[in-house]
Amino acid sequence: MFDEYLARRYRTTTRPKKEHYLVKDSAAIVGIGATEFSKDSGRSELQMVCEAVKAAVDDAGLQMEEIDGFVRFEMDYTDEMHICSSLGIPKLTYFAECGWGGGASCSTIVHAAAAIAAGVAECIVCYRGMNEASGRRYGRIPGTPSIMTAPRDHFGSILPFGHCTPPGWVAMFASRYLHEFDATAEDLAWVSVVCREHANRNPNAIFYDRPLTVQECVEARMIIEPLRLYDCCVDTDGAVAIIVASAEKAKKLKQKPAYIVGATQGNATEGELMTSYYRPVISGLPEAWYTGQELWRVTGAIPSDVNVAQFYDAFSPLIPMQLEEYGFCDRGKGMDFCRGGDRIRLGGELPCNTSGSHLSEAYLHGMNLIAEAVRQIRGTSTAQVKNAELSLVTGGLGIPTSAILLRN
Amino acid sequence: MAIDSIKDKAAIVGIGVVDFSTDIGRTEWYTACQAIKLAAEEAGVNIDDIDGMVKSVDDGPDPTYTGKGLGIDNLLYHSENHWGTSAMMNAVHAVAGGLCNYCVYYQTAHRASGPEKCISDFLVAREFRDDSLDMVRYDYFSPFGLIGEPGYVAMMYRRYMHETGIKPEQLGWVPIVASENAARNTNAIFFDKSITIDDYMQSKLIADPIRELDCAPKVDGSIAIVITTPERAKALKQEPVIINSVASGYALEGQNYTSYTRDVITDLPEMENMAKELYRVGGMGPKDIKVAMLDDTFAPYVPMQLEALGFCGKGEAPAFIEGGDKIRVGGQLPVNPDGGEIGQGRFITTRIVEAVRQIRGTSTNQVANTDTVLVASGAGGPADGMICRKE
Amino acid sequence: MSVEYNADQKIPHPAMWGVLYKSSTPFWDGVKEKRVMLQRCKSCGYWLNPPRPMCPKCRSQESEWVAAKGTGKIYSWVTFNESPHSAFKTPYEAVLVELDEGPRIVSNVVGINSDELEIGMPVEVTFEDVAEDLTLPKFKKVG
Amino acid sequence: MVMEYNPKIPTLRPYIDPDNQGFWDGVREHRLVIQKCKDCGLVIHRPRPMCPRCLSTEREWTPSMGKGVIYAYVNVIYQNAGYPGIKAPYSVVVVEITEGVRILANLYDIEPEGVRIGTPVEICFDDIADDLTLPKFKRLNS
Repeated sequence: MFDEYLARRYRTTTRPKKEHYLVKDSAAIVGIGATEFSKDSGRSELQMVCEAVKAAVDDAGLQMEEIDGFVRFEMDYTDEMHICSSLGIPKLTYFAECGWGGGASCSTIVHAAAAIAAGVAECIVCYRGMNEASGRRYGRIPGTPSIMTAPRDHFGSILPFGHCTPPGWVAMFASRYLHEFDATAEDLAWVSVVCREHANRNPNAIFYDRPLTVQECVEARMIIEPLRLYDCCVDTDGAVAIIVASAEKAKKLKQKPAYIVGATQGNATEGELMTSYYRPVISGLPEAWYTGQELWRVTGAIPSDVNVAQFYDAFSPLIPMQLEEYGFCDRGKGMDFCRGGDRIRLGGELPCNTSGSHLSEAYLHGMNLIAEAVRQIRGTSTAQVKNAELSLVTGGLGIPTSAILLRN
Repeated sequence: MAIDSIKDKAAIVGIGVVDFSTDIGRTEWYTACQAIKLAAEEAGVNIDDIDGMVKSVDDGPDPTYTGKGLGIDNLLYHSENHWGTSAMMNAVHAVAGGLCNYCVYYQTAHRASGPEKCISDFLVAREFRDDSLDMVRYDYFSPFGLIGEPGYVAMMYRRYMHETGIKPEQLGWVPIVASENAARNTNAIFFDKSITIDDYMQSKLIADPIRELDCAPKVDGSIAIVITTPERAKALKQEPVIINSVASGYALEGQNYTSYTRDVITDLPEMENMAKELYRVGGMGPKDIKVAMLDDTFAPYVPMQLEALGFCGKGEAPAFIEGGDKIRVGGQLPVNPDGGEIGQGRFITTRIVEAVRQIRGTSTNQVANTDTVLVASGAGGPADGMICRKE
Repeated sequence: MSVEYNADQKIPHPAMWGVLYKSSTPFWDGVKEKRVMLQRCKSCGYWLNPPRPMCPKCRSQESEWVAAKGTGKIYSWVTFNESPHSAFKTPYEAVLVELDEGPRIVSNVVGINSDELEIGMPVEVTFEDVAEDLTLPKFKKVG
Repeated sequence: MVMEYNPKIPTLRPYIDPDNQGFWDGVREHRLVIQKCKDCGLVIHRPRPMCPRCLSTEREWTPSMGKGVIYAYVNVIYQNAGYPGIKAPYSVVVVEITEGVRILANLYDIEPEGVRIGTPVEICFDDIADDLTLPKFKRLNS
């Protein structure tokens, strides 16, 4: 009954040639800076972003004048002009934006690496600052729909039905995923428990001092069926800044560079802002599948080479779904991969979300995951994986997404 | 294996223009898909081969919606940029860096008939913005009635008149030349014959010293541009227009149109920084440019750009534009032969379309043997520019 | 001439939006106490106008709010013949005043009609209660 | 269980533009209509300007019986995670109708606890306000 054109087809003919992919090994992440993660920062997002950028510049051992590029989230409320006026950055030769909320996390690195590979800039700052906990919470009620007509038409098709918050949007995918692979709430609980274990080793995490058991997860308050309280990420006030520099410059700087082997984006048709319920199958994430296929193609790596992964986990079902889409296990086997938590725990086959990530450390639209991936390569993580050579980070789900692969 | 510069690493192979009007009667999603379909047909590129989409943030539906409307699956690269046509830089990086084969830059804006568009204009409720640039305007300017872009530009232009002594009769030549060129351009709907200096002087002073004719009128329209590498462009239908270089410019204490806190507020430091980078990467100078497509959303920015981009010395711009002879087609430096935004309505991508037509030789107002064209956008705020040349 | 307002319309004012941690709050608190407050970097004295969390020159985060004397010169002005907001009756002027301390702020004039206005004209601040919850700093001729 | 709307917080209205005008006009007249491409006959929901398969802009609205099964559902339990104007708990469902398209809507007469994937349902229309009619799904032949 569904037309074959809608079936998932992976474009094999007109891909760019592998050797034309200049981003490989031409840029590296040299600096990470973050503010504290809290429930009430007591200051403006602009101030937190300035602090994060300053911390990242000091971490990299750079001078503020050496920054000549900025990449921001389209959703971010702080403009790079205002930040540069506060930090005294005299000259920018590159400034870009990435749309789609969490999906933009790794695509900020895609833009930065592409600009550096094209020789347009040397040091580019990617940042995200949010007062989600104390200020305005995204998705409480989207308020006035944004002014571009296509999303207005989209908001207009869901808001009248009270379907107006991200937990609801992702719960619709999860309801289908749990149904098709007959998984239970207890399976989901293992994902949150493992993330919390890792957060209990990370003093920066919001839930650093609060352990979590599977029993607590299963009996937690129901938010939007089938998602319970601990299946949802922790709203946070905070800011993270990441500095990407060219490979030659990275060698001369203070920290051990995390070289960018590949940085790709993915976008599938019939898509909407987290409500793409009109595809033949909605228990999968085609955007993540396309991103993964392109990532493995241009980097030449295969999923089993990856030593540590930071999956975007705004909600717990997204981790098993991504394990399938990025090729770590077969379709529908994501839950079995996570059951018991042994394979995704530190020391397991593929340690995931080693900083506690969105479920337990902080929800900063994926930028705190990139910071953790860089720490794994540097060997300074609180849940350090032994000889971590390849570190994967993925972007937001339900929307066009992105992913990056880092190496030492 | 980075490359040292993006000189001549991309080419424009197709342009699609949807009819400009003041009441287009279709949604932006409709005209965006239409423009991309036209551009792909003109370039001879199959719609399914398009694997990259870039756009300006304010104008048009997101790449996902446009991809959904056109049935394009698996976009490898998508990006949006806030300021002017700086998204073209992302397209050039994506194509040059091998991230995608065919990247489409599209802009769709229905400012005349559509909902209030301008994000930074006060009319759009902004209650959720935190401490960002636009909040500065609402905290410090709006209680005193300084609202709307004509007002912001007028505050700066008053100071420019004081410091350079430019007369309204001199600035009037920018809209006059624009109306002459627009009269010959079928896509420009706001002038069917040239205006005179008296028409300009009688134009209403909406925000003294800015007149109504100094501002680009609102228009509905949609444009798409297909970009790919010069090698791949050889196999396509149209004669490729090589992108010699692309650059963006920024300067300290900058704001969009309201940089009042600088020592000198009557020049465009962003445009100067962009021009230095543009000429350095492209290996060109102001002398090599045959046609200049300048940002004339507001007329006072045209003389300021002539100085910032090095086409004339500091303070010489008022004399340069007086009489209009130097900036007419056939003059020393033809400016906006298609009538610019004052003639066609506020739509920044019309400059790139005209640059492509000038180089292909298919413009309604063709300048003889044009081989290099400079396009500049974002006057008054973060600037971006591009130089394209014949193959 | 000074600005006239349409009674039924609400004058746009930052307090209208419940946005937390705004950097302009000290300015408007100062206006309530009939003083023009300006932000300055504690370590190098660079005027942070518009206010911001960090000083671009020395990048220190310590800043202080100082009361300006309130005298300055007209740096530029706009006469609105077409009103961009329903609260303002046309024609009215918005002026950019360069305070003697250096920074420039946007304001309105009181008791100066448009043909008297010229660049460099000395002015001094006066406070006008334009609405029950809103006082605005405006500028009038010196003396 | 009929959903309770709080009049003090009005329900947000759908955004009607030339592309989805036909669908919402049909809803106001208590008819479910789906967009169909005149050239290649592709039936597709969430109305859009162009047929994604043959890129023609000629389209028409075909009436639909509105019979189908619940394909996926969510039950909003925690009031803050839902719309304050609608009293929780309420459910939002994606129904796959026989024409092969899916529609997002609320349920009319099924309690949130009783919602199952696969339950047969049919369309009905709820006039919430004089300018707002929303499609909903109720149990088949009930």
